[in-house]
Amino acid sequence: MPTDTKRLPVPETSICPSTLIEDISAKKLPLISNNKRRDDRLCTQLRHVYAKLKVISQAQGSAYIEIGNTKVICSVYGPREVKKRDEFSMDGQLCCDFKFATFSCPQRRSHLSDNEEKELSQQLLNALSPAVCLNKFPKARVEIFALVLENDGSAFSAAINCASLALVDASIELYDIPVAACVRYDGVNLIVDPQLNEEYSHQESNLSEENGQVLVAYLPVLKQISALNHVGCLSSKVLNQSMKLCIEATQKMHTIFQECIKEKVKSIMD
Amino acid sequence: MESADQFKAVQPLQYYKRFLDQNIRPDGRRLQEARTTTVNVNFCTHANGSAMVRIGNTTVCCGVKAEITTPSVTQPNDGIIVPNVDLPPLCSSAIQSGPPTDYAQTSTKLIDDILVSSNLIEKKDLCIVPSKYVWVLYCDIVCLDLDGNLIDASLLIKLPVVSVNEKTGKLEYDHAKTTSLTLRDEPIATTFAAFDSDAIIMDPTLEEENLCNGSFTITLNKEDDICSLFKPGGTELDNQKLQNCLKHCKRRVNSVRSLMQNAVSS
Amino acid sequence: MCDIGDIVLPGDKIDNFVQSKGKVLLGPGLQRDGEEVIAVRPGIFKYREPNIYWIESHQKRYVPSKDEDVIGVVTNAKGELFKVDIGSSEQASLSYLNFEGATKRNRPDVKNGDLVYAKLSIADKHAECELTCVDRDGKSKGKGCLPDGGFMFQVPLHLAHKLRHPDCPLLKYIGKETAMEVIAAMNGRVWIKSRSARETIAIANAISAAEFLNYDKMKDFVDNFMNELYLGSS
Amino acid sequence: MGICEFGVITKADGSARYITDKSDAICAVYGPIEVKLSKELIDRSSIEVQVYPKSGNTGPPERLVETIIRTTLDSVVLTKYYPRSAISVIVQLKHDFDLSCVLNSVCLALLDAAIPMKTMFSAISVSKSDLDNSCLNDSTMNFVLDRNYKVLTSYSNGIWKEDELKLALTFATKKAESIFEFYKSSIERKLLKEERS
Amino acid sequence: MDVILSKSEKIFLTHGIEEGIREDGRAPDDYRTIDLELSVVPNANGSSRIKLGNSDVLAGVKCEIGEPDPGRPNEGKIIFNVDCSANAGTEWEGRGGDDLEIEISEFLSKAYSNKSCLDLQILGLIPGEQCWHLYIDVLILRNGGNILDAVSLAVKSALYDTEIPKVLIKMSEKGQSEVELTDNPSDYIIMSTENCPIFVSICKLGKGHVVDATAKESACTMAKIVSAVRKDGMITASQKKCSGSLQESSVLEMYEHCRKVGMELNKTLISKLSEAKNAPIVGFLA
Amino acid sequence: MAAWELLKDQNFRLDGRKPTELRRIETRLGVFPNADGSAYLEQGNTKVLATVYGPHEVKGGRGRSNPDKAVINCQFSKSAFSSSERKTHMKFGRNSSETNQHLVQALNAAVMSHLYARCQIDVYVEIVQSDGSDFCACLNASTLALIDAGIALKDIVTCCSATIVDEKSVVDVNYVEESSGSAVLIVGLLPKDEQIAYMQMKGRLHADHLEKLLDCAVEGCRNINNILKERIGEHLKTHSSHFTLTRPATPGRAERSRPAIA
Repeated sequence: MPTDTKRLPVPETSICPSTLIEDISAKKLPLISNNKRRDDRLCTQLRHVYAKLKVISQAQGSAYIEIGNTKVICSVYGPREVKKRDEFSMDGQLCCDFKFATFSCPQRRSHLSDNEEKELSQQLLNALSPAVCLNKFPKARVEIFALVLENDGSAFSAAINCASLALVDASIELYDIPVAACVRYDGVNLIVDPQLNEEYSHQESNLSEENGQVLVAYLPVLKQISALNHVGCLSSKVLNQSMKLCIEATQKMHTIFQECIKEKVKSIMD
Repeated sequence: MESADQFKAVQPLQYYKRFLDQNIRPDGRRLQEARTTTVNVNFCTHANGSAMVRIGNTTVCCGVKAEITTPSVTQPNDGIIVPNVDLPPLCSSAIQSGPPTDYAQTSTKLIDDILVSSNLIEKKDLCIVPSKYVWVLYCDIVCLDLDGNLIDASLLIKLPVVSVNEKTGKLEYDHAKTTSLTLRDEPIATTFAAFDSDAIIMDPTLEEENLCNGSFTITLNKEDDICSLFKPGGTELDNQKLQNCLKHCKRRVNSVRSLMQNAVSS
Repeated sequence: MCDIGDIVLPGDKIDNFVQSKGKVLLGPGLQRDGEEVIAVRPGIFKYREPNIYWIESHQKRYVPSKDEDVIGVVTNAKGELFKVDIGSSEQASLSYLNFEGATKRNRPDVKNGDLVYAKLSIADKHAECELTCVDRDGKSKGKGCLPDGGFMFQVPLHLAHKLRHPDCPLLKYIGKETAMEVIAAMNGRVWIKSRSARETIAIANAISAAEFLNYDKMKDFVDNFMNELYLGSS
Repeated sequence: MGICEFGVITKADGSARYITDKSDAICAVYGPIEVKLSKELIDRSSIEVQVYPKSGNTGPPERLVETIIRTTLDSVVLTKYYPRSAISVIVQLKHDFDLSCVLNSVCLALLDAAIPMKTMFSAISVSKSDLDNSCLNDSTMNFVLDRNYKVLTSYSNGIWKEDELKLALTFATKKAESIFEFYKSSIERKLLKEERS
Repeated sequence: MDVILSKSEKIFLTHGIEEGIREDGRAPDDYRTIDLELSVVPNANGSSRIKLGNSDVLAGVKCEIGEPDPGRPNEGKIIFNVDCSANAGTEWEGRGGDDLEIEISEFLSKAYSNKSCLDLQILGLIPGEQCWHLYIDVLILRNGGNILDAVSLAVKSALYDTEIPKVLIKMSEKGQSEVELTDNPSDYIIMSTENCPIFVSICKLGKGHVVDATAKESACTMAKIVSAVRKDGMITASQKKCSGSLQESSVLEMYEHCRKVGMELNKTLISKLSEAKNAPIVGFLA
Repeated sequence: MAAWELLKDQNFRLDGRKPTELRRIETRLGVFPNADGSAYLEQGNTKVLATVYGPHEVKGGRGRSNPDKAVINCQFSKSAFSSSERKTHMKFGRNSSETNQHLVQALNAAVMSHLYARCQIDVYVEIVQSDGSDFCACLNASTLALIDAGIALKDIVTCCSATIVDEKSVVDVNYVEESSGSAVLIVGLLPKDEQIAYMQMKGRLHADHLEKLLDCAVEGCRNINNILKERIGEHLKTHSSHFTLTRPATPGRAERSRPAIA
């Protein structure tokens, strides 16, 4: 990578202290002990959700969401004119940009978005575009910027929820509100909305041969799946179960968002 | 549109001058009155220290990550502090995604200079093993909502309590024991915007910043000494005006310092 | 505090308009700032009879003003308006009808890169400047496309003004020695055509070297310049 | 005080080299030139500044200096004279960086290019040791004063007490007078050479 | 590289598929002919070239010695890198193919991320200090549709063909252990690759869904599910691509299809691999 | 490297060739049916693929199009596993853009670009396996691809490399000889009228060796040219015979029938 001349010089190699930890022990203990999780939630219990609209004054629409300790902020600009346009299309254009803040993960992330962030931006676009009425703003573009302030597990599903709330706040016409949830399977049982230490990561020596994590973005009214993303080795039976669990979780999440949006609309009206 | 908005859209400057003559601003604040400021500290668990500051609509959050690196040859037992101000396209419609804009780079360098001149953190404390391992503090300041007065907000954050971890011998690292870094100084900045030689307002919003012809920032430290006076161009000021700006600056700094105290203590 | 012929710097206050009573005309380089008049350009404070004051300053960049003769290079010879580069911040436009004897059907033969000697018919700082090669009654008086075989070079503006000054003997002396055609344009471009390329280059060097000579020293400067030229060739 | 030399770069509309004991900078000014469509301003000319350090590539420090120069010139240069054009200022540092030397070279280059300016400005860097040469630390305070000695631009590093600020300001105004004299003499030298003919 | 199709052509194709008839006469679950060649690039430790219909992919595996992750000291590392060559079309010139390259390499590393696919223990040399880094480079020479499946086939066969030189670990005088390569080319170790996943992308056109879509069919696909299927039917990674949405029932049905087709494809690939093992190397000259 | 005795006493080279002997050349035209023209060339172990798209409309706005001749645009890329140690080659690195420029200059000399005014011809070269004198293989492969694309050529430009090993000039340098540090001369030749279209020399060479080295390289070019002409002849025979008979419908194999050699 050419040295980044637009920022102050940085020492080449710097090691993050958390990588030196040898305490494999934390990973060994099972996710579920006497059917309570590490932060004594039930298997299918969601973390506390706090959502707030209109947090950024400059943006057409913006939203801030806290699921447990995972904090994501998102702003929506547009529909605005597209400078260089390659092909003519009657539909509007949606473009997403997903970014982890440098201090959001235990391992510091670089300023320039790496491959993983570019791929997640593309997946965010695929998750949101079925729900947006693109034909309502032809030849224009809606830009969505999501930033993860703190990643304490299932950050990408929180980003999808935050982006859809921001779209609602920007009063962009939607067929439905996409809501996303994550499910982790550790060989024995399925847990919903995993925290960072409960998340699947291929580093850890696997407890049982079969474990993985599934993310589903669901359109509750249209009853359609707008994004499906699964990592780790799962049989199709387990895959079906985890998808059903995800959909239930998104329905719960959906009711919470609806209240939050109703409040917002009420506060604007009067 | 009522006539007031039309007048504002057509003649923004005169609209503003009308208000300034009666010594008041469109959003109801007096000339030397700052916007409501809120500070909350340690909102991110993964960062060694983090803080979020909100001055009016301008929201800025900063995370400090400490990492270990080998020191530079010239200063073997000095830690390294790398500030960086980041204006993501999220914070204002004018900014496109891509390399940092000039405004971001200028603020980065300015904050770096203020850090150096007020030597907020003694570089010696950051040394683990002289000329072998030393701490490097990445202070990443992310602006979430740009509504004027970026420097004040970014500087207020400079004071998160950084927890640094103990090391013994070869590089092991003990999670439990963390010692917090003592901050030797608390530089606090106030920004003024000058419309013409006598109408000087404090803590301008983005709109006021674009209308005025020149803004300047004074940073005071604990003992109310000036650790940075940054006035890039704009209306010329003589000594007497500078002095009364300093007076306002002191008043503002005291109110902010008390705010900082209860934020950190809570 | 400063009087005529003095060196003036930007920001100096000028208040002794003693020569003229009543209305005062401020030329380039002076500006009204509230009550007083301040100088905005470094140069020499000059005065002319009735009440005209201005500051003469030396600029390298040409700023177009009305009715000045300029030499331009055609950069875009297609379409209605030719684009001509006259060395200022914007390219001037020259309609193909503004040539002598040009009609809708009989278009003047102008290609990219041709040299054009023309007069600035419109030159306003807010609008694009316009050139014309014809005066009011349709005559070109030497204006229009310059023939091939000439050589154009750039000189500082004040040297070009000096060459155009009626009592500047330089061109007369050179003209006596060798037959040549010379055009000194207001935008600092000089065009020379003489019998051989060697002489053209020599004349060009002579003109640029004469930048800081005053009138009386020019006579012998040109003499020794010319015999060097012929001595060398014969 | 420093030496000044005009017309260093022949192709530029105005150029000057300003050498002081601390630093040495060459500045070239290109008077009203074509402006990029994206940066065009309808009612005035836009000022573009580029600063190149002695060695290495440009980074945030150069951006800060460019911002300081640009905003200072915005309030001094009469940009209303040339709408929809650009005035480009390029500074190349020959020695290590000193803000006052850079700003003085910019002012001299503007004078050489005869760009209309409301007032001239001179930059002075006052270090603590200038005031009472007892203390050692090298914290400096840079001032840019206009003809009636008002503060146009200031940039400081190091810690300064309030009264030290007053002292520095008076020291700066004294030094500014000599710099303006120096400007006048160097301009005279240049103009007389041209005016003799 | 979507072919540009008019609306009516898309409708024609979709209706055809809903009745189970495809443009080139294949059944919805059929794959195009796969011809496979091994060790096409002698410089690489293992290489393969796959032609799936008119998609053409070249994969090369090179192993080099490097440091292991601090978190997993005694395991080797796999690094994927995809390169879209401009030969495939002018739009991949310069930076054109970048987002496809990122998409494929990210999905490959996700699919190969869990332990069961490749046993990385045998790649570890000196715990904590040195291990084998397996660089898997994929060069896409022609994109005839369904490029993800072709890439997975190429990667699996390249790993099948990889010969990792044996290594002796000597204790040097200073007490550190040192790695010493054998120099006779014949003794090498081979990794067992039967658990490596193969990608199956199922495209939904109208109501019907189709496997191994050609360029035209993928141009009129609303939604597509790509899943990495192992020999025993386990799915190690899957993702819904393209900007359409799917009913829950059709997702389950598509997963079933993926598993069935994936297991068959694995069988055909293994038989082709053993065939190609000792086939003469022809390369591009055929 | 110097330890290996490059030229054994009976003056055989490391890979058993005589100093003036070329490596085995294999070629195939029409490798990629979807490209306008494509070719695959093997010179010993150096294997190169070249494809040609064009002449088509100029990309990148009107500014780049040339009113009286075609714009040739080349992109040279080396795959990561091509050489012995693995290295990802930046497509926009300095040396790859320099090689692109050299390819453009060499092909400009051969292509009759005035026939394709205001068009653009794209030539993409991919090095699959590199074992010395990569540039020569790229240029030869590009020429074959241009012929396959039916673009009018003044002559078949061929390229060959030569170097000096213990006072003897050696042709068609392989990787070992190339990295042994002695100077390598690369010559691109238009054989019909003996014009040198491209010449490049890396490394230090004694003045009087140059004459000998140049002759040896030009000789090498001529031999390669004959081999290439032969191969093109065979390719035409197999294809034109198709052309005269009723053409059997071969799905997916586009016909390249008529290369125009001026």
